[in-house]
Amino acid sequence: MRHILYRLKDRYHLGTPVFQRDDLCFVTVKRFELRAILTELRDVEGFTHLTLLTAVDWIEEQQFQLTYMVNNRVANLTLALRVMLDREDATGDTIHDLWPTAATYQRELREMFGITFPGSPRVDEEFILEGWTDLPPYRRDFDTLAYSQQTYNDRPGRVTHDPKTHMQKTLYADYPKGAK
Amino acid sequence: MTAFPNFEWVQIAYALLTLFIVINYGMVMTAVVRKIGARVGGRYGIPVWQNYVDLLKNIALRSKISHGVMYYLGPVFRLTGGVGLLMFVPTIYGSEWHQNFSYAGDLILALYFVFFGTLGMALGAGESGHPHSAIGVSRGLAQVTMAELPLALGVFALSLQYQTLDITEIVAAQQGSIFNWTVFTNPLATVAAMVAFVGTMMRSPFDVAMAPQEIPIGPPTEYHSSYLALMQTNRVLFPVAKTVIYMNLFFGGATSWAEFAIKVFCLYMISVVIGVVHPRFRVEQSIRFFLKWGLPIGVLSILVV
Amino acid sequence: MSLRDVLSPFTAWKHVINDPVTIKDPFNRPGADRYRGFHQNDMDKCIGCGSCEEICQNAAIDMVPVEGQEAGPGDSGLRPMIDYGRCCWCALCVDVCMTGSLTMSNEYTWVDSDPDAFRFVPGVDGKSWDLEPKGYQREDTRRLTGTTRAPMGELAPEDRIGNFCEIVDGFTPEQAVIEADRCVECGLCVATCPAHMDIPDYIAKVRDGDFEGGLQLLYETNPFSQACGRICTHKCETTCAAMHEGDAIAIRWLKRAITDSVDKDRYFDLIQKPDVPETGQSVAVIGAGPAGLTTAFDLARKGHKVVVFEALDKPGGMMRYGIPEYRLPYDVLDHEISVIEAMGVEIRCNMRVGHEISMEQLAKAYDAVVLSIGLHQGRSTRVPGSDKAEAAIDLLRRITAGVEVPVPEQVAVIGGGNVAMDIARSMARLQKIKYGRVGVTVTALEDLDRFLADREEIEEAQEEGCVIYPARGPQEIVLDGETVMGLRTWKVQAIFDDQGRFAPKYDEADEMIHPAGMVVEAIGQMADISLLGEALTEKLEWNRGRIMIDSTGQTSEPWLWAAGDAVSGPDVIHAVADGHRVAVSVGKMLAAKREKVQ
Amino acid sequence: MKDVDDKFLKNPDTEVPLREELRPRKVTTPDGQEIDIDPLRDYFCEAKPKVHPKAYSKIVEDFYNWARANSLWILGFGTGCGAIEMRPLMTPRFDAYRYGIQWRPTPRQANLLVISGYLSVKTLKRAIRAYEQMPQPKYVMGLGSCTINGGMYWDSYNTIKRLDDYLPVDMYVAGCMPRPEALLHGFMELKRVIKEGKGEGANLYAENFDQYKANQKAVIRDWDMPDYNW
Repeated sequence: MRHILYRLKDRYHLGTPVFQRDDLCFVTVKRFELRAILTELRDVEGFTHLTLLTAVDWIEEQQFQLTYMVNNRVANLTLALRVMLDREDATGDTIHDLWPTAATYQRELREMFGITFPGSPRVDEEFILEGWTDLPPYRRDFDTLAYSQQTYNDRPGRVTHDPKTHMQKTLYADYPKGAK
Repeated sequence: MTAFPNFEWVQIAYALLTLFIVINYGMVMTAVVRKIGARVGGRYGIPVWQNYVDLLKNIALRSKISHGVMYYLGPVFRLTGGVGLLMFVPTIYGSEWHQNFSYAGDLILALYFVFFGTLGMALGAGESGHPHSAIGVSRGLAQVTMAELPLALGVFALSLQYQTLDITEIVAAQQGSIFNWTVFTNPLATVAAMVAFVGTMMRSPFDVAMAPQEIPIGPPTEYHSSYLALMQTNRVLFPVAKTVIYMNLFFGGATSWAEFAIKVFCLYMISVVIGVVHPRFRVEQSIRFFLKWGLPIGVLSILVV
Repeated sequence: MSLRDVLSPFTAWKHVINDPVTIKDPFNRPGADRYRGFHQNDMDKCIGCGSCEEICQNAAIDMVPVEGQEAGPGDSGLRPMIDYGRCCWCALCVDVCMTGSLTMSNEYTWVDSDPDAFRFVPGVDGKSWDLEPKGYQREDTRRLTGTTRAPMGELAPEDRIGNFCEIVDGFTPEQAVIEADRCVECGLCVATCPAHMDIPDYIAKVRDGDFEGGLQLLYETNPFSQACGRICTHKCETTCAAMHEGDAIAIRWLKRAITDSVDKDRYFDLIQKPDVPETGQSVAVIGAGPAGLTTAFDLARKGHKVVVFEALDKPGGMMRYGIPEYRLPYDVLDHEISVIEAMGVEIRCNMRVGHEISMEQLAKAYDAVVLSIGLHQGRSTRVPGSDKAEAAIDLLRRITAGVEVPVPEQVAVIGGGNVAMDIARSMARLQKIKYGRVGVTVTALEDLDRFLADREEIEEAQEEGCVIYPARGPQEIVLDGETVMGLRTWKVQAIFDDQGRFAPKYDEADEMIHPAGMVVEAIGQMADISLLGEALTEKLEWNRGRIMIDSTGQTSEPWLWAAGDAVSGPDVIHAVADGHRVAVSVGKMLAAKREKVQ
Repeated sequence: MKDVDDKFLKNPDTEVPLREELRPRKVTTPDGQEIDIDPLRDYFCEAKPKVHPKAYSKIVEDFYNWARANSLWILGFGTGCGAIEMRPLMTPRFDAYRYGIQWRPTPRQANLLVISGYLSVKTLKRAIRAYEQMPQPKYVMGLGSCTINGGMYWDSYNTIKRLDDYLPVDMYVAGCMPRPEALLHGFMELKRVIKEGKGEGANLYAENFDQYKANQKAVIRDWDMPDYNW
């Protein structure tokens, strides 16, 4: 694995690799080099399988992180490339021509994160959700609990009591509490 | 009356009685068979009266919807196939009551009735609007046609052997000794016919067209309530009626209800013994099976005769 | 497809004669012994802390009041109601349950056509599985919350006995965070705390490392947080939910950790007088103890002018003169009072009401007077020779004031309360300084486990060399002429009679003479009410020797309030609570007065 | 209840456009004929569900109910995790067939719709269609917490919380998931309800049809089917 990274390092801008296991490594790459690296990994280094393509919403940094995980089955190595995208823009580069399965992942990302991949087949079609009109649900600024409460009815009749305030009410209701 | 020389009105009543007995017999027998099958699978299985309850339940359903005339007629045809088959075959040989409407040349008619129900279903299910029904029907028909080929050949051999198409006469020719049964006099034809028998009893491994897990649920997908009740009735009647033909053709017929019950049960069990332990063939597999095994035996039986 | 493939399936037919593998009666099958079935709750053990509600990931638990469960010390009176329309039987609630009251049966069948039926209070709504002994129970070795206190440094007995240095180091901020993290923030302690401090809230601040925010929270309910962080009787810790699991949360030390962690000068930035207009009304407070100063603090923050009259040299009252320095260093107290003074409270020391100024003058000059004089007179055993005995409270005051006190080689102390321990340990220190050895004997009527003193006080006293004789009744102070020679005691058989009245019974055969050059009586204190003057004493209503007050601290005189030890017993935190209560009451009266004027 | 970010407001209801292939349009047949097609109308039958009265005589109705109870045909439609709990019932371990319970692969022949756990909005749409195709009288059984009050999907963006908002439910089984034994208990209890003549969920559905439809449409945003399609 390290040899592969050494070979790539000379020609591409690689971040600091993070080894989670000996055979599993995460490394951040530049977006404009992603395609070249993926192609080289696939055609030269034997990473023939796209294990997954997923995203992380770093809302604090205003970025999306795309993770391309590729696998070399012969050598049993997994390399994950991270690409940071601007959250406002949220447009990725499609790689469906490198791996056709990527098109499905990209459809999912389009639906769940709102990251578009221009040129990817059927990318704008519904994937899992039907008739979804709200924010993409995997975005961190989508409050799933609030959405759920505004959309689906709870069974009424539930009330809870805070032990502290309940005891205040029953035991020392007339004590002047606090300077507030 | 000239066309039906030995017809009497009372025969209709007798035939209805036969029908009644056979349906009830079928109800209980199929339940018992299912119980036996369940025991093989390590289960307890349904209660023996479950068929009656299911039938009653289906009749008791409140809402029915229809998809048109043929949809109505489908189960009717289907049941007609079963009833007709029974009606034109002597159920109990020598019994005046349960002779039914058996005439010369009725073997052809009987064979026709075997097919008639399936055809009716094809029409009805096709009209139900359910796209899978049509697929199920075509698969079922393809398979049944293939399964009937050895039977037809076996029956042809039989008619050559006995020089008649009258089932009553065929049965009569087998009376006397057990060795007069066709199964001993013409074993090849029997084997050919029994291959078809197993293939058309709607049991595994040849029931893929009806298998719920395949195309839900095959031809009867859209049928429910009393339509389904009709079909259920046929499901218990038809195998018995079909078994009666085989019994008459190859196993000496029955001279009493007890003999009838035992023989039908035993014959029916042949398909059960195979069915409960074997996985299903796919349609093309079973067709290939009939062409490869059933057809040559049938041809051979004709050649031997 | 070989012939074998065709034939081998037929072997399955042999099963037709076997018994089916089917479960014959599926309706009465018990679950596994440790199956996570429906919940049980032991009503006697449950304290209604709500940890189960808090941990539930599905929001399945509500805390509801139920009949027959009253709120009380260490019990909120609430019980968990579980919604089986939410529960997923993960058993986190059972794992977190602080008392182990919540368990699971191995019953698992519940069908109903009413969807609302699946909400129930285990242990209250009778269910068939309530007494089922099997089912998931929490493993004893596993706790989601820590069971032992974070370690804290303190002086070893041999290091502390020769001086009056503070014994306990207090938590470092790191230790405090670890300790605070054990708290489940149930808030049961809040009701127990006389001042109802926001304990879970400030512990949460500690956990988050926000000590300055914590300090502001503390001062909302307690202007003596520094002192209370050291010497509070911490009743809260007796109702802490964590004590059912192991050690109670060290609430007192966490409070101290907050006050210690904040820079002394920052106090004045963090605790500022609110921007309220001056009312022009003035209040006199008699006694600069915790009750008086709390009242002063509150009233000053409301814009009133407050003057505190203190008879002694320095403010602080019993905290300064009753509590030895090794428990509450004077610089801490000085800083504490300076924060209060920063609110605009004026403290006039050496102003003994009745001497330098009279009650009548105060009543005339101020809109309201608050009496918080504390208990500065020791009670006496009245046994023969008791006139030669020293009063503990008096002795402590003299030690604090720096007055020379006689230090004999052997001292006997009568009493089992905190004051007894204080004087015993103070004398032990003085003995150690003077003679290099300790010779203190403590006798008390009660058995050791019934002592009124805090457990750690007793243990520390013993560590420091004080010998404790429990269940011994003083009979006589043995005199040789004018010189005290010792204390004669009998064994106590019973303290109270059948009616529960105080009537000690002794075993006269079991007699001991405790040799001592000084006998100290530490059996209780009382207030010196001579300052009131005869006329006022006559006018006021009394209740068993105490001034009668209503629930807000007001006496029968509309301008006079009473607070602190003199009316509610010796305890700093009670005094603080009194102070708040009186301040509100006074504030209301003053507001009414203002309105009348306008 | 957990704190909710009340600042978050879901999108005000915007219309979901009908899918292209479902819009009414004109097509030209191979022989040049122009015909109008309306897929929504052409695919489904249209007949509003109606309230079916009980049998005229009480004895007959009781007899019928006995038969219905003892011949429960279940629609084998696994919506959630609970589908896996039904397998042991079909197989020799529990052998539910001995109680007259069997699974049918088509809604037309089933009387009992078992909602086996959570229903995502997408599944709900299918479940409603399956339910409406079942002949009356029909019953619904809700398995597990999810059907009662949301269960562990209580804060999910795409899962309904109360099944009885959308379909009339006859029997609930508590658990997450309920064990097969509990399920069997549920069936037995349902049998009792049916025998008592209280299994009238289908009529309830027909009576409150508009209410149910309103609830269904409130969550199923792409309602690309007729209001009734059975």
